[in-house]
Amino acid sequence: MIPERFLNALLLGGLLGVALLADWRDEPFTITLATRATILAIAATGLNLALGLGGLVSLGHAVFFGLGGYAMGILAFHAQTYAPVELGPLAIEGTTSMPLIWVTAIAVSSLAALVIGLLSLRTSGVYFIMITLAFGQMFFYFAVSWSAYGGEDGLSIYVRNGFPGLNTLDPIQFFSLCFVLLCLVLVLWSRLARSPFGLALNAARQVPARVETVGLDPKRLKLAAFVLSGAITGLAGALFADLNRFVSPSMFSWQLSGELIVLVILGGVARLCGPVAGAMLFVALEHWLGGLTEFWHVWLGAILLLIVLFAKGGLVGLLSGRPASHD
Amino acid sequence: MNKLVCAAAALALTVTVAEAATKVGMITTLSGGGAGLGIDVRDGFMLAIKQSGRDDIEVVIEDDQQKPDIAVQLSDKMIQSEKVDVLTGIIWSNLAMAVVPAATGQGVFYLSPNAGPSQLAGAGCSPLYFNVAWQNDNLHEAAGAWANQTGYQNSFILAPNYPAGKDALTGYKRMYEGGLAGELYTELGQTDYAAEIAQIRASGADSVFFFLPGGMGISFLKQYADSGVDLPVIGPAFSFDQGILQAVGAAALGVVNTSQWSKDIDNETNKAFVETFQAEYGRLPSLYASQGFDTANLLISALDKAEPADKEAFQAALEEADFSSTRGDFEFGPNHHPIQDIYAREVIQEGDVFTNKIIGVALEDHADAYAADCKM
Amino acid sequence: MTEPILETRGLTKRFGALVASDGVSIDLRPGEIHAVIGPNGAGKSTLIGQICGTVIPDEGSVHFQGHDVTDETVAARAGRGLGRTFQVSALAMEDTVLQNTLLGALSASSSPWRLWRSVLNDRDLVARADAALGRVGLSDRRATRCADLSHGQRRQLEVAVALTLSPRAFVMDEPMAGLGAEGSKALTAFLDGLRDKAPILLVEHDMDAVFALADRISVLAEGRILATGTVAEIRADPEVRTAYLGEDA
Amino acid sequence: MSAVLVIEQVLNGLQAGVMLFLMAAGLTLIFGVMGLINLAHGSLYMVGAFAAAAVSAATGSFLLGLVSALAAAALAGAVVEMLVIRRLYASDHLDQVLATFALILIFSEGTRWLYGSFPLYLDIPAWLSGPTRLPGGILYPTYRLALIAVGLVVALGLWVLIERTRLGIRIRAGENDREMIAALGVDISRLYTLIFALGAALAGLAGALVGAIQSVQVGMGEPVLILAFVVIVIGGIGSIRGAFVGALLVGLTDTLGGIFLPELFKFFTDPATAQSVGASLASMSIYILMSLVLIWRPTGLFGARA
Repeated sequence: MIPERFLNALLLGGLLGVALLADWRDEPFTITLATRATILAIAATGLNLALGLGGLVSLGHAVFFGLGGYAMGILAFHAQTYAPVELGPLAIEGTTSMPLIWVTAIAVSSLAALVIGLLSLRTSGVYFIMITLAFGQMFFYFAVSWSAYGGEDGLSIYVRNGFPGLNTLDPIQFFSLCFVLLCLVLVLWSRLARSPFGLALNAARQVPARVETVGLDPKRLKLAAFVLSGAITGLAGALFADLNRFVSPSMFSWQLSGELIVLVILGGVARLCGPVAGAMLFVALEHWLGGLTEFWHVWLGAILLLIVLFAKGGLVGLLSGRPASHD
Repeated sequence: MNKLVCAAAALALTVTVAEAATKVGMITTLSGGGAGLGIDVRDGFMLAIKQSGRDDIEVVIEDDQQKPDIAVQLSDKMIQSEKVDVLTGIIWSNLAMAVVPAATGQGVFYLSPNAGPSQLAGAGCSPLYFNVAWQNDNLHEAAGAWANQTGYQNSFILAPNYPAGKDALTGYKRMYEGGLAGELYTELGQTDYAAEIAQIRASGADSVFFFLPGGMGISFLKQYADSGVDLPVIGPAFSFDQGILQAVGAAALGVVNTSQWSKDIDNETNKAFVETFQAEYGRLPSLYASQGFDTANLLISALDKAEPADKEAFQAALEEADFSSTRGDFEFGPNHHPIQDIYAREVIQEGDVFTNKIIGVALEDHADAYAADCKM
Repeated sequence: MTEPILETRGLTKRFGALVASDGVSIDLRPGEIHAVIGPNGAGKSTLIGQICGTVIPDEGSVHFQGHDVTDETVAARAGRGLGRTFQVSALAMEDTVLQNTLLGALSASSSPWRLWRSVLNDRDLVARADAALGRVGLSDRRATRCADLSHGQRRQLEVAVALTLSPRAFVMDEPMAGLGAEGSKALTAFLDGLRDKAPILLVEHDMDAVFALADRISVLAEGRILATGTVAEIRADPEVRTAYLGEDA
Repeated sequence: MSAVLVIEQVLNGLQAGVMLFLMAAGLTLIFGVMGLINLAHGSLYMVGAFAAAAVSAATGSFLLGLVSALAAAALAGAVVEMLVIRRLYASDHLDQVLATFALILIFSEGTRWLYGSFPLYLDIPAWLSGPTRLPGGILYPTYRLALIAVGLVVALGLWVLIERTRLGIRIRAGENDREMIAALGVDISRLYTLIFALGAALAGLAGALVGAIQSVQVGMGEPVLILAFVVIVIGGIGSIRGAFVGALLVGLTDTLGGIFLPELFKFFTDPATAQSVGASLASMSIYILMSLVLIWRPTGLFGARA
């Protein structure tokens, strides 16, 4: 059994190592895969905040992923066409600067998370799962029929957006950027988990009645977690869109929300590097099984099933020998 | 591009062609609900490669799962790792829009065996992009033209509420000269059309035009046939294709659909194609299979003349379209989209099998409406 | 007579046809332990719920330190210094004893909205939690996971969490429940010393503890207060003996 | 817009509603009794449709197809329950969501493996095809009338089953108190398998009935699954009555929204915009309905108060 702290280092080191090795051997596609895993890990770490610490099973996190994606798509599209975004009296210039796009993505998705969270947190349990799903579907159908930005076809951005001092079109440079962001998000997550807020949130997940009797409002704690969670997933969405240089309503689909949950559980709920492990395994399986057989979904399904039934605590739980910290 | 340069390029290349194999990347949909189309394109394509007997063409095939992000990822892989010379295979317009501009931007040829979004035919056209099937509007335009020829005065038209659906209705209206009894956008992926059929019944239309690809069309036709509304129906070939026609069954009999290909087009290439496809795969070829087959033959014809590494020469070779198409006459317009006849077909039953029969030509030597916007 | 710290006036709560509270007026004065006893189904839980804010009364009001808190949330009442312990332990079972205690401490001393600094690095907070643990005698278990505690220890922890809030009044829901004779005795002694810090409204089944601790007793039956008085008065009340103690008058 | 058209649309909404009810009833029963979220319920719908199509094609009998749909879905349900689902009762919702999500992948691609990627043929029997003239001169497809009838009969049957039979007593007991029912000497794991198979059979029946007028293809269960979840959440999870009301609400909202919203918008904007905006709003309408219901009553219309 491997201590979890060491395992975390191993996972992150492994991810970085794969990308560096691929760069050295000139296999840019492997770097792209590593970047994909990195970005999905950021998105899932966001979800892990709501789901792992706050106990909020959101089947609508694709909303924030998609909003981040569209924040990138719309800003870059307007920069591409040199027409400002018209918001009533306000006209905002498009941009191809990643930091600006990230700020927008985070702002928009936090705002959406605030509204969705306020409404959804009136419910709990299965109802919460379903109301978040409903919001996801609303955004999905809206995006499908929003013809100004491509509707179902989505939006193609021909050149990856820029970051000062980097050539983002170089796979390894873009990977490094995403990897640094992943590390920052992980640091934030672990600080949060140990902070007074994390302590209160953790208690709010387990015994809301207790949290109330010490004078705290569990709903407000959960709402704050949901907003932070949405913001992180939104950032990942912007990166994902930049990786593909493309956004489409499929970023809002409920399957994507499901996949994010899969990533978290696969790796280990409420574990710092659970989402990282989950994303790496998922991308590897997708790539490797997809190459083996046309019917690879069957095998992916079987593997997921085995993990749920026999490896509680996910991959990180399995490897660190510590069973689920909670379920 | 003039002939002289082209010939010179071809000459120069004969030296190296012997050992250089051409690598083709095929990104298509092989899993999930839309897999039937991708499988047909792949099978048609591979049949042509096999028949050519060439062993210097290597085809790498990957499944895009009908997801744009996967398609982009695969195209990155094929371009960056596999170093393919030519990409092909994408079925869906939204996936094509995600992949094609970036691929041609990186200097890779793309031959489209199915999708033909208007952006790529107009302002977004590229010298490296060739569409071997149709521009998305073509079959709908033909349906509009056929409606005129038949004398329809008052059509009810419907399509899903997404860009291709809007293009479809626009395409129909571009050619159609009569009035409209109604115009409806349905939900994407909708399975029940009772409400729409009731509106058709109440509208006083004399004909119905619909574009509902895949399962949507099957549902619509079955429900329409059962509703007691007996207005003539016209649509593009997608809902009457060999692959899904068996699932629609008798409900489709007599429906007119427009297509640039049909298994009874009378030419040697097509006859041989239908026969060998059936022998090889044990089923009748579909529209998509014919498009895959034609795409491969176009590629082979160009490879006979030039190497993809010499972009100008290869582009010129592709532009010539010097292959015998299953559709008979075939040539490219200035925007690298087909100029071709589009037929009206009727669904008939041959023994146990439902299939199509040509009843006339809807549009002759038809090009698309966007060519003028293309500046290459 | 001193001003009561906690007071209910005519609390009435109906669930359909059942009247769970029927005009309950009760008060808690500084320095006393006021016990509420009554048979199962008498409406004790509903009363506690209304006092603490989880149950909204149909009629009547709740006053705490002179303020009408009837419309305030649980959290707001807790913020005013109303400390509660639960009948069935409401503790974060996956967390350690210290973490559970810190939860109370952080809401009392600082803001829970600090997102960055580790809670364990906050010396004031930890000192406060440790002090509370020390008072209930759980210091040596501070790193134990709550799920691994014995039943009695969980009851002690409940009290410790309430203590960290430095409450102005305690509402305790059957703190002796499930404790053995030894445990009850120890907790009784502890609560006895607590009344000088803050008065206790004690809902309890354990009559030995009630008679040992209570300054006053209220008897609740079918939602109504049958009698309120000193231990001796209640012992002597014939109505109480009939209704509650089940003895013939 | 004529009265005839409105009545016809209401019938359409009703028909969509009762078919949704068949899906939702099983889903809500399984949740109410076993506390399980079953995302794979849509796969059982697909199994029913495929079984009906295969058997109808082989025997030429639609009724035999229906019977085999019931049998195949019940069997698939029982097998899945015994192999996988029963290990999930004690797990939290998260594990259930993931495990049944995995089952969807297995069912969908497994079916494609067996039957290929092309849709199958399943048509309504000759004796139910064509329209019937209703009072008031409304032409309405006979088969859809039959669907409404079947749906109502099944709803009535379920009500009788749960309110009037021994099995129903056990089911209701199981909803309230698992330990009590075990104490009564009922073999709880057999009861659970039975309930799961019952729910599966209902889904399979819905798949076969609807498959005859739609497309029998891989992935057909997922959109219905989402709708069925919307239904049981609106109705209140665990409540059969709620599922019935919810199904009709969703069926009517979906059908009428698609028709009347574009008409409504024509009062405010030009027809093309109205058509497009109305259609977009119509596809969101049931989700909007669901969130409004949940915001108003967080446990659905007939759900137990939290």
